Amino acid sequence: TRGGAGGDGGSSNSSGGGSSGDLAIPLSKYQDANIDWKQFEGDKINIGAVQHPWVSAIKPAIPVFEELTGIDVVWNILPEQQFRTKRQTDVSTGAGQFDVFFMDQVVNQFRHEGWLQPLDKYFNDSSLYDEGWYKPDDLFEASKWQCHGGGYSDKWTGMPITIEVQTQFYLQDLYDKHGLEVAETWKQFRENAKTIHENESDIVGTAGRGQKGYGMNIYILNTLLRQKGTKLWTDFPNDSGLDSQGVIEAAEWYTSLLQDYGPEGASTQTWSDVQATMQEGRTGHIVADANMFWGGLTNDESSVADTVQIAKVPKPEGGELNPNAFTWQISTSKNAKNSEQAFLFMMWATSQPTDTWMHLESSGVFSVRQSVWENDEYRSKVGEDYAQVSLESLKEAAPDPFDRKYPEWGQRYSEELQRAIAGQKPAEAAMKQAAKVAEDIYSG
Amino acid sequence: MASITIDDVTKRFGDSGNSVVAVDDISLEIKDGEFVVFVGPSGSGKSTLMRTVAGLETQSEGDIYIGDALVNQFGPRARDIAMVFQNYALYPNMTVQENMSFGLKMSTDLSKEEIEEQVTSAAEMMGIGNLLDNKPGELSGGQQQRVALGRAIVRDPNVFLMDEPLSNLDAKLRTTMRTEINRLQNDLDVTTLYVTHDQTEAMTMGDRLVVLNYGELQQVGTPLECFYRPANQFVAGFIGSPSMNFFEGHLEGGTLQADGFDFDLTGQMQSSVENQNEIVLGIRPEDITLHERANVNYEFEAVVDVVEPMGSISYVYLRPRTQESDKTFVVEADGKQPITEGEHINVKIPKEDVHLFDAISGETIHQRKLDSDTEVTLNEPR
Amino acid sequence: MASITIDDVTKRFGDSGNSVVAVDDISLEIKDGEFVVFVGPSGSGKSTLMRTVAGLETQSEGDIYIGDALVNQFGPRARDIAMVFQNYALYPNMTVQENMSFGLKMSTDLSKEEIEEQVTSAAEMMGIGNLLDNKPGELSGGQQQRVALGRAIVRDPNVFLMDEPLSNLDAKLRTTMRTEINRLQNDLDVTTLYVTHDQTEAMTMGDRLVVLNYGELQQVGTPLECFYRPANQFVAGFIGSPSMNFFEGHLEGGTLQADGFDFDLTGQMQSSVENQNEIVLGIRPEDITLHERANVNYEFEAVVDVVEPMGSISYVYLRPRTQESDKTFVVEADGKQPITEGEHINVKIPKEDVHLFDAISGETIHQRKLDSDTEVTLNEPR
Amino acid sequence: MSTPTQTETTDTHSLARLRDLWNDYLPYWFMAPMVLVMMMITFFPGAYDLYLSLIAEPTLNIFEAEFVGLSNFETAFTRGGAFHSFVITVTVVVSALFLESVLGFVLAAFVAGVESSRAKSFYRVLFIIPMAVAPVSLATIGRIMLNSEVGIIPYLINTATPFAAPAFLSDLPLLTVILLDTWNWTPFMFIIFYAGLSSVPDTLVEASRVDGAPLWRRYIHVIIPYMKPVVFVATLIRMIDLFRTFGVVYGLTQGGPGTATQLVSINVYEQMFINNSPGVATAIAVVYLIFVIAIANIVIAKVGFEGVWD
Amino acid sequence: MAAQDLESTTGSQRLDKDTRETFVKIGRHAVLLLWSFVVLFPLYWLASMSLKPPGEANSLPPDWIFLPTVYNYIQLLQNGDFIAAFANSVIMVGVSVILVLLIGVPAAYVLSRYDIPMERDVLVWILSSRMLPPIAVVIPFFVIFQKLNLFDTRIGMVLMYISINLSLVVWVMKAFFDGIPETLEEAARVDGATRFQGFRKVVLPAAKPGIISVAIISFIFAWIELLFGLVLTSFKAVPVTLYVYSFIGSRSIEWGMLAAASTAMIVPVIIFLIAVNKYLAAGLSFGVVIKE
Ligand SMILES: Nc1ncnc2c1ncn2[C@@H]1O[C@H](COP(=O)(O)OP(=O)(O)OP(=O)(O)O)[C@@H](O)[C@H]1O
Ligand SMILES: Nc1ncnc2c1ncn2[C@@H]1O[C@H](COP(=O)(O)OP(=O)(O)OP(=O)(O)O)[C@@H](O)[C@H]1O
Ligand SMILES: [Mg+2]
Ligand SMILES: [Mg+2]
Repeated sequence: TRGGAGGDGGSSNSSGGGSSGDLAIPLSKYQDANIDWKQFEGDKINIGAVQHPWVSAIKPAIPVFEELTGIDVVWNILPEQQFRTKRQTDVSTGAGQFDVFFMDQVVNQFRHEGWLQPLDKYFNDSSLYDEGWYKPDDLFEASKWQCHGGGYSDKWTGMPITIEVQTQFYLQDLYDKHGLEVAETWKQFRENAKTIHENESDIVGTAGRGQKGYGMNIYILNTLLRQKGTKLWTDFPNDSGLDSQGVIEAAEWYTSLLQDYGPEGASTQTWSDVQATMQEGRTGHIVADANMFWGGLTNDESSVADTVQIAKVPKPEGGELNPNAFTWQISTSKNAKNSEQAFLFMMWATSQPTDTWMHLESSGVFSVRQSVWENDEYRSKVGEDYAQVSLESLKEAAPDPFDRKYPEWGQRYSEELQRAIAGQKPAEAAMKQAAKVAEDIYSG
Repeated sequence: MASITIDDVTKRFGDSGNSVVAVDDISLEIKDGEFVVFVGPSGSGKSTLMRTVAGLETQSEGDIYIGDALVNQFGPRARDIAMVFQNYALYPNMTVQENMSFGLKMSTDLSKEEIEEQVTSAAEMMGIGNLLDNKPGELSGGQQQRVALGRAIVRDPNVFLMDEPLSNLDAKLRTTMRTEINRLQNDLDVTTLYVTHDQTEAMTMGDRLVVLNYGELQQVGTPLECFYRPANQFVAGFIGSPSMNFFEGHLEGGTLQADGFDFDLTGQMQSSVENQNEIVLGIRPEDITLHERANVNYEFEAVVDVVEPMGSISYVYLRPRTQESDKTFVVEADGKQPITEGEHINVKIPKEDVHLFDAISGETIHQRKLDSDTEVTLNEPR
Repeated sequence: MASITIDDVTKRFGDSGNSVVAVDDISLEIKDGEFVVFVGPSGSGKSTLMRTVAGLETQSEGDIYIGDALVNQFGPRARDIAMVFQNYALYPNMTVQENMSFGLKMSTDLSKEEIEEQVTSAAEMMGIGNLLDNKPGELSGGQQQRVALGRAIVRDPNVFLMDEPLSNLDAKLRTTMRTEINRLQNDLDVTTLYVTHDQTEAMTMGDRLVVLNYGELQQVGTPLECFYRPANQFVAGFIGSPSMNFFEGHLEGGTLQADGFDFDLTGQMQSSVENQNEIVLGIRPEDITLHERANVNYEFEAVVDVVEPMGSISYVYLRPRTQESDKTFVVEADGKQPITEGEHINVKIPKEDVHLFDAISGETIHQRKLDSDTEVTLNEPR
Repeated sequence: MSTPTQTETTDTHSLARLRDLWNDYLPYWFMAPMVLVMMMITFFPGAYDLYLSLIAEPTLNIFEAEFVGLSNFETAFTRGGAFHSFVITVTVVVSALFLESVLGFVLAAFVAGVESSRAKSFYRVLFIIPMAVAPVSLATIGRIMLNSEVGIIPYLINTATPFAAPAFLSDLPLLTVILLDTWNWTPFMFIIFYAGLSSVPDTLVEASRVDGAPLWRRYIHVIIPYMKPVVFVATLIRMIDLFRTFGVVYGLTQGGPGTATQLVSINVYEQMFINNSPGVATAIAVVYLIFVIAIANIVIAKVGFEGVWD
Repeated sequence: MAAQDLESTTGSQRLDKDTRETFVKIGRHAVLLLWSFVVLFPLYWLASMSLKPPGEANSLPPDWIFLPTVYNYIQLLQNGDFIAAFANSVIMVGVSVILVLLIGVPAAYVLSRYDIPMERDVLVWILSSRMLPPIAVVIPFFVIFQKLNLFDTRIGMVLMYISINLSLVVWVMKAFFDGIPETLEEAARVDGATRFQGFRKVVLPAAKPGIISVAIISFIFAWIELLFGLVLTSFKAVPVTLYVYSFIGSRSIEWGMLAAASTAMIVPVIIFLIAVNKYLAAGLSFGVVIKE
């Protein structure tokens, strides 16, 4: 699951002087491109990365890039929360240490502060970019959309490296035992959860993220509310839409699901609790969470590896399937010292040869390229179920729009949702309060 | 108030390997209301024994009873004692007033006013009445010692333990305090153990003296008993100041051949001696007489080494003229008697004042004579 | 070695509002190599004066010179002194050996071996040779005090300051130590200031005595001077043990009318008296004589209150039979003289031994007589 | 031998002069490095925070800065929830400080009273260890141990006791935070109190025993007053540290559920690193600094820190 | 009081005392054992997580008995970066503890012994350095570190560690020095020691329990410090704390590795504790040394 050597550490992996025969990917795959790879030979780029499987998947291929461009790659890998702190310090003080860094929900915040550097300039530089070779259309729409400021920008804010999409997980043996069908609708799902919850002594019906945080409970709820036909910011920045009927229903459903059939203290569960609960076989389902859990649920950490199944997330009766998806993009800042070199790296890393190699030969399971998901070799490697469910979900996926104050109001919105899950207030009141706060934040 | 029984008590410090025996198998019975004075050289175990009685040290062996109760397992609080520590052990963060009240607050139900009254009157009596609000750090050594004493005497315990409570006071104050302690002890009739290095205190304050050396009991008796009837050479030498003079000698047919002179034993002495040959003759400085002019009665001629004038008396340090070593002995002479250093003088050792000791065991062989009156009072406690 | 000049030194403690004057405008010259003994009641400022000389307290007023140098601004280190603290102040974390070596290590360039040798021999001399590896916490009070003393005497400083260095030692050890200190001081010829409460030490050790009371200088002189020629009633009462007896009285035509008896003044006395009327008669306990049988010479009849047997002597506390108050006076009587409590006895006050003091100022009006020999030696330092 | 002046003046040896210089100005030499470091770590960050709290957008160029007066402070107390987090923080500080001080002292006293020196050493080492567990480890492992479904602690409560385990993090968040902090930081109090206890002279304890004081009164009247400076300092420092507690609580609850455990430091963190409002973050920090300095001053004035020998 | 009175009182006192004494003893042991359990259980759990084979870390009912595997530790040991950061931390933290004692202890001594103008304000000022949440000061520090070229240097980190511990050292040591009677230094000065020698040879040894306790605390504070290490370093001076968290991934937590690394982080602290343990206990009894 976690790949590669933890942490940053040292400089590049280039052992230097190795012949191209030792390289993971033959250089020829890149040399077709009409790009001047060698123009920054001898430079060095500094990558600020999150402790993410992508890093371990790509690391063995880094010598390829170094060989190809003559640019040294230096990693700075941190756990997510620590990374955010570090990234913010770096950009807000103009230090510009990172030439490339992971970018997430704060994309528009950063863009608005003027910290991010749009990439279009480089896309338009013919010595740096060859559209024919890069095949941007192979990238999922959802990830491209997120790389344009999540719909708030018409410029490239970064390039997508990973995408994860929500799926549901369930335990086949329990389904067999209780004669259940895979749920396609919320109602079915709730009933399945009920059956398991009430008939099993040590197993709860379902588990789901309840903890506050903009990547936590609302990441799930946002899917559900979209399925109800509503969306965040029905009228940006005047009407958040959070007090609309659809949102309230979605919130009520999710809240009561967790309260009735979720674990005790569901309101404080993060993805890791949810995952651990499932791994231990203490829950019948995960209602909707990252498809990337698959690895953790089927490896030797898991006690349910041989019975866990993956399926698309349920939807309301008559609603649409559009699961939430999240793309990590990599961006460069205004103050970065080697933005062009950075762009070369981004492009190389997200290019088809590299991405394909990462998924076929390395440990990737999060490709942003449709072609990879359709690749038979890959599908048989990760399993047909996983690939098919992921692919279908990805095609339908609708990521969250991260407006520039999303972190701030999202935090408050998730607090309200957490209160509702904790039973401290009704979902409706919570959502109304959230709506008010969100709108205040923009007006104040 | 209670009797104290110390039964075969031994106290060792340190681990069994290299332990120090501070108190060595001591047994002692102290009657209810008795005033017992402990004396002995520095390091002889007085404080240790006292602290063991207090329950501050646990004896390695033996039992301690207060009244009829075996108190081995009791802490100081249960033993209900008051103690003056040799090192005072005042509470540095409390004022004199608080230091002195503390014990009363802890061990009695007296009201604040009663406590204050008692403390104030005790402090006045000891001349520290105006220092009640001072911290111990602001007091002179003697004032601190008086606080330590005051802290004990305001209480009304089963037992008083006083470890050199007057050592840092001037002579006058010491006299006053001595009287006060005795008065108090008489009034309250509290069993009291008292350590002192002061000969006057040792001789005058206690009903009985307990003499210790190297943790061992040397003699228990009234002060006069210990003075006039020392059980051994150690006690003889320890009690009385200046010390008794000792002359070692070899017995040769009724004559003690000491270094520098011969001394003829009386018949009674000879009969006591039995068959020891190595004998020590002891005589107190105040019993020896010095004579300018030769006289049939004197024993030998001596050279004056040093004269220490002491006011009404002088201490004269002498050496027998024919002595080989340069050991001196002391004579207490009249202060107005003109004696100059280097002078030759005749020394008389009155036969009736002589003690004889076994040179090897130190046991007393022969005690001095006393007139019958004194003889009678010897065993009477003060 | 150096002389010490104390020039109008005053030391106040506390803030100006409620300050305590511990040393009150004292001036004193101490010659190079002199041995000066400080005496005075507890709290009279002896330690404070000594600490001021050491540089541990800064005087509020006045100057201190060591040799010719004004040392007001100097710390103890620059003054090059060695001191025995009244409270020992041993280093708790160091062994006896280390405690005693510390000063040598700090103030000399001696090699390790030399230091060890000196320390060992000093420790042997003081009977703590076998305790060198112990920590102070494992020592008895007297042993601690000897370490404190040893720490000072191993050094070879300009000045020795010793604050009651022998107070917790037994009589025998004290005698030995006294001699050792004197020997050492003679050998090194170090100027020495010595505080003691012990009359014997005060009388025998020093070249001069300095008597303090309430921080004020009372008298400076040789011990015998202070004893026989006290400058005032305080000194007369303070020096000598037991204290001089004082009888207050009213002068009526050459006769002192005291409470309980009359005393006829000699002509010489009368001429000294001038026109004071309120007079105090002082006489030392050892000068009064007691007589069983009536005799022309005795002054008055007295009742025996208490008899304190002290071995060779006894202290007899008496009250003039016709006295109104119950004040007693003390007489030093022969220990073998049979005196019982309650007995009536005749008291003689020899005219030549009498001191007279002004009852109001305390100044001496008339000093006792001395034979001419003693008279001569009074001013000679020991 | 010489008189002191001669020693002083003939000592013209330069090394000796240097040594004198060292000793004569000892307090200055002793203080200087500390003062230097302190200036470095207080003045600039303090000024910087104050500056940030007064401007609209963070900029390092003071001439470009747009000063907005106290508006950041206003935001802090309206939208920023500063007041709420002050209240939460004070609650945590008061209860955790109480628990940790009492427990720390009791443990220190009890361990000091253990006879066997081996057992003593064992306790001494063991009781300090919780402090050495890194905050995020503690929070992460703590979360999983407290997890209602897979956590060992609810499991043990449910199986080994007649009680049903509560959902610690969602139903008792504040209590859980306080208890975990107590587990984590009682060692701090323990170790300082223990060292303080071991410098109380035996003779004082002996004197109080002889004076008839029962155990607890010995502590109240003699031992604690004697070690008052140490007790005071440990408590004050722990209080100040508690006021800025962050790592464990953030890892455990992120201030939730809702804002039930939203400590000031978490609030500052969110304002700074999530909301990207350094102005509001530093405004909270500044108000808070003044608040804590005021508390510290009051405590110092009320309790004082003079030693027993003063 | 008559003898029989005493007998009866001591008799009853004896009963009282016997029961009370046993009560106190049992109570004390009960409390100590209970707390030992409270302390040990999470630690045991942490260690057992690190020794369990994958998949068993969180299984319930717990595998009380399991075949321990050192797999996680071997992984850790083979992780060159982790080992390097570990060593780096040991060095930086060790040096910082020595330095903070060298800077703080003398200053505390001066604050305890000399009359300092505005002493209270100086002390509060010192204390104020730990009043702001680190979150609020990390950015200013980042700015200075960039300017002074201290960013990502060991010297910079050592400085940071000094700054987080200095106020603690000064305050706690002042309190301990306040508890040491001045007579000891007086004796040293009379013995010919300079003020410095008096401080070093006499006062410092007497303050040993205090010094050791602040050394332990400073060590731990620096050792578990995260935020400054995170923001102020990137490669060369990275402390080990950051590595421990590297096992908390985006979508998975490696429980075994996290537990192993967390356990490994406790080890130097335990070693340090055992090394200084005996000094912590070395209380001094001033009472026998000075009469007061
Ligand atoms: N630090 C202080 N603060 C206030 N007063 C003090 C201080 N030190 C001493 N004194 C007072 O000064 C006076 C003289 O004290 P000092 O210690 O010099 O007496 P002393 O002659 O040595 O007495 P002793 O024989 O009892 O040791 C005493 O009354 C004492 O209370
Ligand atoms: N804690 C201890 N550890 C080791 N030895 C000790 C300890 N306490 C006392 N001793 C030793 O025990 C012996 C007796 O000591 P104690 O204090 O009883 O003597 P003391 O008769 O009171 O002497 P002093 O008259 O000097 O006070 C001494 O030799 C001393 O060194
Ligand atoms: Mg003793
Ligand atoms: Mg004194």
